[in-house]
Amino acid sequence: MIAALRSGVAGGRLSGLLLVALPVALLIWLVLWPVLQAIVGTVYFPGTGFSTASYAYFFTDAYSLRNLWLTLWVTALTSVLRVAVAMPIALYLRFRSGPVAALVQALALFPMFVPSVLVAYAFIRVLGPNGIVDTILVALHLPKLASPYLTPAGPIIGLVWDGLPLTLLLLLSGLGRVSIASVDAARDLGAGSFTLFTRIILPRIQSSIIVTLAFNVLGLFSAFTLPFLLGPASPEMMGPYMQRTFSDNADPLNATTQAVITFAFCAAFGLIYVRAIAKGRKAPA
Amino acid sequence: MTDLATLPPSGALQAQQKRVRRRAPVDWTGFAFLIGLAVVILLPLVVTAVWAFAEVWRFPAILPQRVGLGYWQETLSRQDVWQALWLSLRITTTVTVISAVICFPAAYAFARLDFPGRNMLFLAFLSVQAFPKFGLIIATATIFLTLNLIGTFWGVVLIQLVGTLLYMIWIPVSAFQGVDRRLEEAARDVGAGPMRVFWSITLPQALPTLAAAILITFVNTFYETDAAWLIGLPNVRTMPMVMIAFINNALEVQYGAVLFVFLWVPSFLLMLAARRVMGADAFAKGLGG
Amino acid sequence: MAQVRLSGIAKAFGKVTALDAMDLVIEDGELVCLLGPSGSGKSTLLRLIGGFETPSEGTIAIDGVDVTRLPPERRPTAMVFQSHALWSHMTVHGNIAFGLKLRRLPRAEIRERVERVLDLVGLSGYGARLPSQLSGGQQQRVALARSLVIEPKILLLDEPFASLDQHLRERLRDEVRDIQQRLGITAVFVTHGQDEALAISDRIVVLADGRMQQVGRPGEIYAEPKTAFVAGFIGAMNMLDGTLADGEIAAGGLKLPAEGSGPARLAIRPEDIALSEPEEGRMVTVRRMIDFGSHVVVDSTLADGTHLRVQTDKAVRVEAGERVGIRVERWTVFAEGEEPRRYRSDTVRSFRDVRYA
Amino acid sequence: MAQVRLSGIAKAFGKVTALDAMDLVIEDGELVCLLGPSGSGKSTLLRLIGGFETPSEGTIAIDGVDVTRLPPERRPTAMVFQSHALWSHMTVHGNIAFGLKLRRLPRAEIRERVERVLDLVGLSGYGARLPSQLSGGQQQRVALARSLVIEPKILLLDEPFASLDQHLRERLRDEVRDIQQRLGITAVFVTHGQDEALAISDRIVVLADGRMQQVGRPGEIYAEPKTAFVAGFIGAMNMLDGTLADGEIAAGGLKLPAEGSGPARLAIRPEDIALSEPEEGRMVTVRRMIDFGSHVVVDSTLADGTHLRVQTDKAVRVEAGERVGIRVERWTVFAEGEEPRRYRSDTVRSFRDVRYA
Amino acid sequence: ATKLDLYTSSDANISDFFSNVVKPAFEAANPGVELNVVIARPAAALDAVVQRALAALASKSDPQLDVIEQYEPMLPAGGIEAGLWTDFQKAGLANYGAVNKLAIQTAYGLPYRGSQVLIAYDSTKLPKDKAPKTFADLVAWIKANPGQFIYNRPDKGGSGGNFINRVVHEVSGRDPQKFKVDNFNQATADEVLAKAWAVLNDIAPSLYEKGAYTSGNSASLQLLAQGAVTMIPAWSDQVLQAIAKGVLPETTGLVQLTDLALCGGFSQAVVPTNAAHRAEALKFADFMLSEEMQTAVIEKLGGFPGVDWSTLPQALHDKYADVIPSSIPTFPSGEWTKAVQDGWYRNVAPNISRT
Ligand SMILES: Nc1ncnc2c1ncn2[C@@H]1O[C@H](COP(=O)(O)OP(=O)(O)OP(=O)(O)O)[C@@H](O)[C@H]1O
Ligand SMILES: Nc1ncnc2c1ncn2[C@@H]1O[C@H](COP(=O)(O)OP(=O)(O)OP(=O)(O)O)[C@@H](O)[C@H]1O
Ligand SMILES: [Mg+2]
Ligand SMILES: [Mg+2]
Repeated sequence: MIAALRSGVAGGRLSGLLLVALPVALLIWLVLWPVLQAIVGTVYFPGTGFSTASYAYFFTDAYSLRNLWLTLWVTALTSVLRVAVAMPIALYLRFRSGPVAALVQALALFPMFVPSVLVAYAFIRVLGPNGIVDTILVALHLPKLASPYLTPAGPIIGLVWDGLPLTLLLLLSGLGRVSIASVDAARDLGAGSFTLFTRIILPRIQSSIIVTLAFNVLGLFSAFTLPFLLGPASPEMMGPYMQRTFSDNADPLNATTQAVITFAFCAAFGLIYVRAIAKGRKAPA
Repeated sequence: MTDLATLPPSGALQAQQKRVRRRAPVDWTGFAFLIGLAVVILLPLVVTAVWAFAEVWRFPAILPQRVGLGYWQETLSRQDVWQALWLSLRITTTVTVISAVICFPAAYAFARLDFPGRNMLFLAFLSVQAFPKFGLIIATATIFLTLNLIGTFWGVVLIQLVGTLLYMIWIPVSAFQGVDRRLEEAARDVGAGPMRVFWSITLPQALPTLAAAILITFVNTFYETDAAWLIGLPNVRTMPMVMIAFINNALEVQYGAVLFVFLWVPSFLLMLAARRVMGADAFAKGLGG
Repeated sequence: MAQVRLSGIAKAFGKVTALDAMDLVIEDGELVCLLGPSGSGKSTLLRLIGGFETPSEGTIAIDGVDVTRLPPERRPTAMVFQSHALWSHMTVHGNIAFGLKLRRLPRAEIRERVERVLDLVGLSGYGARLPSQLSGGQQQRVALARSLVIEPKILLLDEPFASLDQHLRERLRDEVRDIQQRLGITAVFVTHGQDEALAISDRIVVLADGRMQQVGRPGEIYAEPKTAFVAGFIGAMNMLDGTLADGEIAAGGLKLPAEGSGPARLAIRPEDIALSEPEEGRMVTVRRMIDFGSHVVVDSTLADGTHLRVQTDKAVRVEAGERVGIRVERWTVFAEGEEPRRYRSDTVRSFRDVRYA
Repeated sequence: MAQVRLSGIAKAFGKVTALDAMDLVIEDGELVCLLGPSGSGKSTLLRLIGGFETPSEGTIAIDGVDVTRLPPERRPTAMVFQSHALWSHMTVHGNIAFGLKLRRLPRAEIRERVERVLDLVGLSGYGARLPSQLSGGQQQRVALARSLVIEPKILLLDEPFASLDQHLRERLRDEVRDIQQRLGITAVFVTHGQDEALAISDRIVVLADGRMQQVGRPGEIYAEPKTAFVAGFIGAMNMLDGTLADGEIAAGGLKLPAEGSGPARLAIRPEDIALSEPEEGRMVTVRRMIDFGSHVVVDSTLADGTHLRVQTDKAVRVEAGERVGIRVERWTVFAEGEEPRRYRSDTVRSFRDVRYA
Repeated sequence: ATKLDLYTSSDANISDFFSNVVKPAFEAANPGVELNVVIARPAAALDAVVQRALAALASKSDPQLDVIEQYEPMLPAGGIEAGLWTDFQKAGLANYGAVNKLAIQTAYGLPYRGSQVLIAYDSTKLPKDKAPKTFADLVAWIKANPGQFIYNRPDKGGSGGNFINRVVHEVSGRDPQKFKVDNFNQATADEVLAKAWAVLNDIAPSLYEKGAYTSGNSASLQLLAQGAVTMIPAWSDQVLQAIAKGVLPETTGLVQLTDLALCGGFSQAVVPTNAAHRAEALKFADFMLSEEMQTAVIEKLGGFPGVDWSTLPQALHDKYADVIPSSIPTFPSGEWTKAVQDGWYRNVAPNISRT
């Protein structure tokens, strides 16, 4: 029971804790505790004591670093691309309405309902070697496309497709805080669309963009399916790399180390997210 | 007193002017986006749909060389596909309902109450997404083994429930924060206790955004496989598990295509339901932007 | 600096006709108020002039040039929004300078003009603040400065002070009027406060349901409303349903001389009713006396229970339940399909009236 | 039906003291307005009475019972919020019936009471609509009905009509007053419209910076403000800085009899200045004449440029630039640390004044 | 009925074989036992299940796992030491004696079927008589036809892995016997593998997309089916079935290298010691070695028997004489495979020249 709604009332503290108890317990039991175990497991070895050797190995192993670097790179590029693709759509949806806009919105949100395996699968059918795009090009007597399948571009395209809806929604929510009146005011003073975007809209949704990027990063960093199915064998993204280290190399220690490092990066971005939200909440709409 | 001032003559002057009705400007930008998205989003889906009916389709034919319903029959007559679909729906519904029941009040507490460790606990939910799943596998498996949850319906529900925590806490929190406090105060004012206020006022008011959270949870849970593999096998086989089995290592792409098209139906229904219950902003508001 | 001519303007949003068949000329240097109930199309009209909407019919000309199809950024107008719409990520200076920067003026000039306009709106020294560090009234003044600094020919104001408190609102409206006069620009001001409209406008346009009801000087509109709607909308008014017959109108137990026959509405301003010795005229019963300090309003009932508001001198004191006499000095009769007819009783006018009338 | 007694109430939010040392008794059946500038603590006071905040100091008693620690649902109060705070997911009927359902009344009775209160606020037949299908004024009336239906002993209204247009606001405020009188409940009304406060309250509490400035009947507060702040805040007022010396106050070129010495503020209501023959009194220059229909305000300047507002009869006409004489009939002098002193010139009073004064 | 949980992460033809052929036969032979064929794809899912079994061993609980049709018994790390897998030599299977000795790599895995990697190619683009017959021919062909050959990642499905193993054999004197489960030696490995990487890196630029590698057997077959490449290494059973199903056109050609065949492999079934139905699981293992099942492996699956040909009827032997290779070269699992796989990722895969 909620004993009191008001903050500062003695009952509020207890009831607050009670209300969050179940999910928090679940979290601690099945996530935080295992995470802690995993982290401890990489630095403390019964019998031999503390050692950070696995981390030292990771950060000196050129191959691992290269994978990490690729992951960062793909993550960054994909996030930026998602924002770049979603931004015009979001702008359009924010400032227009009508049946066309409704359709655009429905289409742009559809990938949310397509699981990533199917994305990979459809992708190979379309952009893969001799896929439908090639077929059409050949039918038109044009040269075939250099297929992005199995190249670094493959997972990026797939991930952009897959992540479009969430990015769009996040940006839309940011744009919701840009009042139409403030845009009208700028147009009134003579601002063209470009100035409008860079000088009025962009500064207002800065925090939303950071939020969007950080949320994207969280999901992308340990992405597995799309990089594995569409990407090149090497360098690998952290997702497939961890899996391979764990299963095929039968090397749980290093796999867990990789996981902890991934976690550290995600946590850092999580913090950025939190900060951006805090900042966005403070700023008046 | 003065007489009535005569109106400016402009009215009389323009009275004879013809009424020329302008057409509303055409939304060209919209059409451009529509076409762009149709190609990017729909083409892969349509191609897959065609594959579902193709029995032989080899490059460089634009259309399949042989079409038929053979794969449909083969896929849909398989007992395990239907079982898996049914099971998946059951698991997903269960997870979503439980998640809503335990998370919404918690989200409310995060949004409105002040208690020790509030911010820290709130942040901790990020770790659900931030730590790679397989890192947790052994620990989770150990925990579940001792509880005899391996291979059981409830085991899968439990593990997937954990996966829903982030969205089901974070999105509702901002939904609740978005509910005007005065609505709650007005209810207390006419005599409603806190619990009643939550159920009668806050919850329905936040509904569009909560619906967004539920939808995301439902979709994500439905398509979740990692946790389902770990805990579900050998007895619990969900739809995406069957699907991946078909797609991943099968030679015939058609099985996957058929299932893909088959799953469009629920996706479209969800999509429609989603549009009815909430606007895009409701979704988005939930994500804290 | 500019004349605005609207010819046959209509605007429909889907099935809703927000404005219909508007013909209006706003003269150079004039301040025109748009007045009307909510949803009557005031904002729509303003946005049409500003270029934020395109009319479904008709044309808009500024100084004789057809601007109907020009986007806002290419019209010599500047709009002050109800929500002030300041850009919260820019300082006051940045907000005001924005329009000038777009015009690529030299820095020094921008600085100078911003200073000048800040001075004009009484905010010198506030340039470095962020909008969030200003009070509501100051924010509105910044919005005004932002519009003024680009020296628009036409200033459009959409209920700029609606959210402010009465004191502030009065002060700001006087400021706007002063500035507009000083710069000699044309201004269109939307409001739903009648006092505001009466206080600052050269002419008032009364809108209802997307149509113009009356256009005229404030006093004129107040004193000589052309329709019963305008009569009821502008200022306090007793509106009584009555019947015309035998050179009299009978309404709510009140009989006053009037021509014509058939049903009609009797309109009497509260201040056009004088209290008198009971025996002297018609009787009313006092329900309540409201002391506004500067004047007193007596809420009373006629014989048949109809309410009648009487406004009198601040020194008057009456008790609820007391019966007092009234003398109606001026009244207007609105009969369906006819011009309103105005009447006055021949009362003696005091010294001052004679001197200043 | 209830008396509210606030004793030594103070409320601080962190470092901000929103209210300080409030002692106030609101009598049974009284309608009290809280008036004050933005941020003066009006809403805070109301929310303390309603139980939405707990005072940092002091106690609140209703009918002698200490309710300081009771939550809102257990106090006999009902609040009407500025934003009406209707529950958009319920129909009008649902909104109003909610409080009754909580009291587990039988269905038939709920239906009947909702009907009755809908009738009271003039919305019979609107029960099945959603709030979004009503106009702003109708929504406010539903909010009022929702509060009234539970038959509170004390009705709290926090700027309930601030967002509505003038006409609607006036109508609703009269309705609220009527209903309150009819049901005989105690009401506390927050507003920042002085006219509103003057029009409906039995007593007005003027707040500034979290402190009570003055409590009194409307006319009293208007006519006899106790501080310069109240004088300037309630109603239009000319406030001039001046100096007392030799039995006179000299301010802005104006000299009027007054006692004392040293700096002081001279307060004159616009309607306490009469225009007169130029030779007869002091001279002012007309800047602008504002015709409000029912009266005329002349904005003028004194010899040294100080503005002076003069309110006169509606029939008066003057031109900008004209020089006219004025006669000040009443004035008040506020000197630091002293009680205000009020003066009046001995002018002849007209027949009506004598009769009704 | 006792439910025996049999896991497989192999390609669809294998799981279909178990569902459609083995299951009815086994259940007929063992009334009261139900064979539950559990598909755990991708392989990572099976890894999760095995981890689970190891954890179950520690906590003495039911792993919900009785048999895995094919799993690397060397995995998971520490599994054998912990006693996770049943030692078949000591399990007392009646048919264990018949098992092809060459196929046995460790006592913890039961090689019940074999298969070999072939070269599959599109005979419309490459006439049958021009198909490469030796490793040198193959390399020459790859280089002469850039972009037309692809093999999959060594750890994903095996056809690519065995192509790589063949390279290792090539650079070490074409002697499969040099590599045994228990003779791993880092120094030799470094030396031999370095040479193998050189060969693979040499052909990499001539591969599809100048060095792309598919993520599985099926993905390679699909590229061949799409006509995107001309030649791939492929499992014999899988490619035959693909042709039969029409996934690959009739014109698909198959060829085996004659100087040394590409490696084959034997699927190793494993049974955890803590399986709830270990007795039935062992019965099943024995059943898989029976003549009936071994014949089915050959006839229905197109694979090789796990038992010595000599223990099978002569008629069968005669019938399949053409496809029975004289010997199937194999490559040992465990350390050697790990070295090859991880080494490949580190040394070959990254050298993709994108210009
Ligand atoms: N963008 C729009 N889409 C659809 N209808 C609109 C739109 N803008 C205005 N309307 C409709 O047009 C009519 C006139 O609206 P407008 O905003 O001009 O009224 P207003 O006089 O400014 O009212 P208010 O005093 O409430 O601001 C209303 O019925 C309104 O609902
Ligand atoms: N919850 C709160 N937390 C912190 N400060 C508050 C809070 N509520 C009110 N205050 C502060 O207390 C003071 C009084 O606020 P209050 O809302 O009572 O003013 P008000 O008279 O109602 O003003 P307005 O006319 O603008 O509504 C203000 O300075 C305000 O900033
Ligand atoms: Mg408007
Ligand atoms: Mg307030």
